[in-house]
Amino acid sequence: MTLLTPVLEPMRVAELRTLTYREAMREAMRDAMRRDDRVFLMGEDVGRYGGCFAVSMGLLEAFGPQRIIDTPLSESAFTGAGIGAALNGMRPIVEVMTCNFSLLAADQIMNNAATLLHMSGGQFNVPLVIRMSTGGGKQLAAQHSHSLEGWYAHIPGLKVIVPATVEDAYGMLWTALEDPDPVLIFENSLLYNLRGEVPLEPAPIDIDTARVRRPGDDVTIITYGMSLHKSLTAAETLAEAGIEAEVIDLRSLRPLDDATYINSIAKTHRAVIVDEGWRSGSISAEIMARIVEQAFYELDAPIARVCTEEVPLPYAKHLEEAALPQLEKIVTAVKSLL
Amino acid sequence: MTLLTPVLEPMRVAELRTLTYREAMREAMRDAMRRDDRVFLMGEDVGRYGGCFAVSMGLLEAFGPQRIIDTPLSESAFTGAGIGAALNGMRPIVEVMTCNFSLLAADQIMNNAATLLHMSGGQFNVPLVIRMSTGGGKQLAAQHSHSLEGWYAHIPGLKVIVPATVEDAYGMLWTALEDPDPVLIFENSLLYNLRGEVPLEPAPIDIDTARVRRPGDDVTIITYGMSLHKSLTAAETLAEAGIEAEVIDLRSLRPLDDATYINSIAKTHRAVIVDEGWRSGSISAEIMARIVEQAFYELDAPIARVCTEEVPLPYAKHLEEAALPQLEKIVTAVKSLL
Amino acid sequence: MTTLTISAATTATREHGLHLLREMLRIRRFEEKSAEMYSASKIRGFLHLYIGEEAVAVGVMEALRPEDNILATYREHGQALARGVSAGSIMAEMYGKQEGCARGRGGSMHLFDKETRFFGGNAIVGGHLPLAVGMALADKMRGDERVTCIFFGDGAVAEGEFHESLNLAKLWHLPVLFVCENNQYGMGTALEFSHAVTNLAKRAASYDMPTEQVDGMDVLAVEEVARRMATAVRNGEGPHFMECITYRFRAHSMFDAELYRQKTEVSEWRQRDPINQLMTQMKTDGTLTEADVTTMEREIAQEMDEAVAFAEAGTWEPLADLTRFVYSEN
Amino acid sequence: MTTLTISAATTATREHGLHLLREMLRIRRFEEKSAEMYSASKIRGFLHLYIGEEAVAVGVMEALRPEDNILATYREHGQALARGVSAGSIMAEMYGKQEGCARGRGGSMHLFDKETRFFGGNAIVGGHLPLAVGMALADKMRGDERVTCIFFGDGAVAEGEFHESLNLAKLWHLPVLFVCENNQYGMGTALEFSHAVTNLAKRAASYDMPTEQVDGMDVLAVEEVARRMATAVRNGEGPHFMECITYRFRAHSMFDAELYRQKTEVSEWRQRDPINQLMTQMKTDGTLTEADVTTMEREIAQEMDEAVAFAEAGTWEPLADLTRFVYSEN
Ligand SMILES: Cc1ncc(C[n+]2csc(CCOP(=O)(O)OP(=O)(O)O)c2C)c(N)n1
Ligand SMILES: Cc1ncc(C[n+]2csc(CCOP(=O)(O)OP(=O)(O)O)c2C)c(N)n1
Ligand SMILES: [Mg+2]
Ligand SMILES: [Mg+2]
Repeated sequence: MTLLTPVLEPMRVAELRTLTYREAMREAMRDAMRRDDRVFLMGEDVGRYGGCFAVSMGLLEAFGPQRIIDTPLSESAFTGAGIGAALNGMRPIVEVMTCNFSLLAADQIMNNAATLLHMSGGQFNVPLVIRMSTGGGKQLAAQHSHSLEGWYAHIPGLKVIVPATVEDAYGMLWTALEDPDPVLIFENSLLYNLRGEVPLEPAPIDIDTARVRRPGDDVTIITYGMSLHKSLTAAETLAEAGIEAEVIDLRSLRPLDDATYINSIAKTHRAVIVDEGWRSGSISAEIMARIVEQAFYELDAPIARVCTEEVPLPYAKHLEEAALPQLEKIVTAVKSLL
Repeated sequence: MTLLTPVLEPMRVAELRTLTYREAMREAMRDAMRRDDRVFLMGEDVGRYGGCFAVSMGLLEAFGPQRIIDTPLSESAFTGAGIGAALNGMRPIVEVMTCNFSLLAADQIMNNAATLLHMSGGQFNVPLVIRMSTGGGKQLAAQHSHSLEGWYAHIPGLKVIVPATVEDAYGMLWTALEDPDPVLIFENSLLYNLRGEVPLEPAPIDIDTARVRRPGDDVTIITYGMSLHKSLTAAETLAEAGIEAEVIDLRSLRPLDDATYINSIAKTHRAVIVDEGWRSGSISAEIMARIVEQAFYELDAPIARVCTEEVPLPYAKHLEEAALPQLEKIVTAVKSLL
Repeated sequence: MTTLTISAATTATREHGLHLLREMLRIRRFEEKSAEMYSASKIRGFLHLYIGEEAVAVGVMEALRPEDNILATYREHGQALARGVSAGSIMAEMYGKQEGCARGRGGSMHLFDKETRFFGGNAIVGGHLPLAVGMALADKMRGDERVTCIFFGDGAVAEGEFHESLNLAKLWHLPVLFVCENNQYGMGTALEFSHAVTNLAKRAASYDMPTEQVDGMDVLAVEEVARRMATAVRNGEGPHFMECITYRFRAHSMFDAELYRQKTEVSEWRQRDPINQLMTQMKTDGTLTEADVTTMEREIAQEMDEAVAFAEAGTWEPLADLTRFVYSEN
Repeated sequence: MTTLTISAATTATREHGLHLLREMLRIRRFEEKSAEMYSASKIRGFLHLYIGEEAVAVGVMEALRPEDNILATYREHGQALARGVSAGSIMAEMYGKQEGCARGRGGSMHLFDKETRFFGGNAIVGGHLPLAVGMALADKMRGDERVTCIFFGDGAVAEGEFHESLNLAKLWHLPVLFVCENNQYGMGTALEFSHAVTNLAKRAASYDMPTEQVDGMDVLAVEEVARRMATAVRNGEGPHFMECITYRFRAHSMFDAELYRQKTEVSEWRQRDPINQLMTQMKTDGTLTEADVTTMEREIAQEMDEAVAFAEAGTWEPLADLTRFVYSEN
């Protein structure tokens, strides 16, 4: 997997260290817990097991079972408990192992986390971070391969962020924890082994703007998470054919930073959107809608989108691969517009 | 509320009877239970209370507690029990009082109902109908006013239907019960008192095509459910200003019948979409995306959409009204394209 | 009916008796006024009356301190009033005015008040149980000696979140006082159609949690159990559960034909009206006179009239503010 | 360790003993082969081994009839094999071949077989409990004398759906046999960190359901309880619950460093290996010879080799079929 250094802010090498995405998340949590007594981590197997993706490995030893809390299999109650603790002055991080299981907590997320501030007329905010893994690609079949970030982005009252780089994994979690309102972090599980650099003295990074990860004049590819990396590779392939794609990493799905992609389209006049949600009702559709609303007359071609096929993900490798967005599909989609 | 007779198939008056939407749903269930031993109704307060919207009033007396089953407040278990009964040869109708509470059953709906056929390689289908009320407009505030039909339409494996007329309430439930796969029926609770005509000898009506409810040449309004009625009224207002809107009732949100609205746009070259979901990630966005994909060069103007504002619905009447799509917003949206 | 482990033998001082009576009467009169305003279309949405159950909120609230946390259901006017949320701000809330205790955003089902640590007003049955667990967890982590007191109905006990929350509270030894308001029905569904085991205290006891059933029509009995349990919870003895056996005299909400219960059953329960019972007891004890009642009624009537006047005089939040309070304004 | 209400005193005929032994060994060898094929990257995704717990599936399955319904978890190779799903079709499934018992769509966690009424293979912990309630409801409505038997872990007991499903099953008096496979851990979380009350049979008993704990390492004991309970369920006596005290010898899945338990604990439990125990008992009884074992091992090895060969020879479903089985093809 390619490291995204070219487009990150320039930094002197001496000030950087290399981490995996997994380590960056872990360090972000560790530093947050050191910084702020109110921060704690709660979820299934986050403690003694070390986290199902080993993200929280070692934190139990460092902070003890009062702050690294193994929960029973009770998604609704421990997510709701996170909301309650946030209401009562803490800054909880709830880890829902995978977004597939978050459905058991959907009521807490939509009917409590997202609405309490509003229902109470602004009196009670919910400074809660819910982390969950997302995405297919590991042959885990239909109940373990959902990509629900775009789906949750429908809900007002939530923020939905999708860090795709190691630096963002660290910095966006920091900012999410300082946010007064509930933030859902979706971590594509294929990213955990991604290596990248973070500053030796890292800092929070904003959670509401998109980034141009690769500049280009011919077409805008709008994407996030795991698909960012596929899109960057696609951009390299396209460059060989003389097509310069500008690749935008959304970073946040709610709010969406319209300005960044609209500005890009004003330059390229063509857009492809790549995401891992099922096509119908995907976040791609929302972005297409906004482009039509805000930049219709800039478009020289229809907008294309590359999403997951409309099928519960099959186990068999060849079928699963065919269901997910892949390099070739992105390349083909771009070429279809030119 | 206007009765939609002009655009229904012409029938002789003697063959019709007038019912409310509520009664049509009730009669559809009654007739289905008479026709097919495998059909039964299960949900909170469907029996002794008569249904929270009085839809099932009288059915307990007619069919007894074996077939009209009052459930405890256990949304996940009784929805899952519906799936299990369907797997095991029955044709259950599960009533989830309102879509707001369906979040407690979201796991059963997405991870079981929608995936079992696929995961089992085609061996086990789930012939289940889940009925739920939807929509705001009754000052029930943030936890009781969701419109989630568009959101659920994201999920492959489900069918999502939204009958908007009395005739469809009756006929679509019939067809849904004959469908081998799970069908979610969203009933906007403001429609229950709508009066309309159904044939004395009613018949099943397809659940996968859209209908032109009002012909027009100037603009296409694509909508469904409660918004259909607002849109038809808007069309009358527009007609006074010389604008002839074609109003399309989607009837099904999954699958979407693209052909009907694409054909209409090929004629009108302009489209407005009206739905009651929150704007971001709404079904309107999906329809915009499909229009761009399939009819981009037919468009003479950007597509407009009228959705619910991005706010958990407030209790206060004036605020709630301002949050929901209304006549004037539809009229304004149409005029903005001309 | 279920046998109770507590009899209402507890005696109280005249002053305390008058206080309890006044609190219950305030709720009763407030709700009667609310029903009136509902009929006059001043209040809309769902309105769930607590009439008949006043002894529960009032008795329990006696055991709580200002620093404690309260969570309740959509049937929470009683809890809010007893907790000290003003009648005016509740009435204004139900009018949808911005002077309401939730700026008119919440309505009857979503009363909130930061000052009195009244955390709502939740309209998803059982949906607030996990919140109580988390609030108590926060207090425990900080070492704050607060009780989190949560009210919920018999219907809520069937929800999965009940099980998950009781297990968590006990497993983590959290300072929660669970108060089950068993009014015999969840909407139109009687206890026996909802629960394999209709003794709900027994249900809770299966988590090894101290539990008690109490006559929810007897405010002194409720108070006694609540005091005992709140003290234990505050002393670090972990979660406690009390089941208050009570009854709602009115319909579930303003839309309810009450087909599911017999008129005779309602009238039998009405004979055990918690307000009348306390009045009778106090009169028998010689701690209450007719004049006391008259004065109290007059004062309360005035409070309620003022509440309505406050609501009437309230203002509508500007439409421009529609999308406020979706995210914090920091 | 929990005291058991059943000792393994039950005796069995030689023939029956050999049958039980063979079934357990088939599972053991099948899973060892699976682990091998996982290392060879022939199998992917999650693979959860049942090694150590074979007595549960084998013992319970003895009590069931062809017309009964089975539901299991993602750790279900044992149940599938014991139920009669062929080793070849399971192996092919895990290879992702269309000859697999779910056409390669499901993989290890989602074995399905219509013929043997094997309804999966569910990978949402507790998610199949409501399905069992519904399947039993269907049978009860039609008057079919079937048992719905559902296997689930100790971890699942913490889920809200456990509570909701047990309550419904008892409330509606449904023919469900609940089989809790208490292997002491839900992934890396030991019983005591998941449950306020670690006696799970007691938890189930709180629904007034007949319950029993049984030594899940003793196949004859499991069989005996299962037979008694399945008969009762079939006879209309309502749902029953058995807790099988067992242990998984291997990691939770193929990705698990097993930091949460002591090696000594594992080796202690290994001494109670259900297969060895039965062998020893039968040898002591004189109903099993070394030659029997050799023959059995040879036959099973051949079955497993054939299963692998079948899987290897299997074919890939064409890509053009990708979106099949999202909706029925009627
Ligand atoms: C999760 C959920 N399901 C259904 C409803 C609809 N509903 C509102 S109140 C109620 C009955 C609740 O009964 P109980 O818990 O006993 O409280 P009570 O109303 O008797 O005070 C129901 C079914 C809801 N609000 N939330
Ligand atoms: C709802 C849900 N939450 C979390 C998981 C992840 N997970 C898979 S198995 C497991 C442990 C389950 O333990 P138990 O029920 O005891 O079964 P065992 O694996 O021990 O057989 C967990 C946490 C899941 N699959 N589903
Ligand atoms: Mg009740
Ligand atoms: Mg286990």
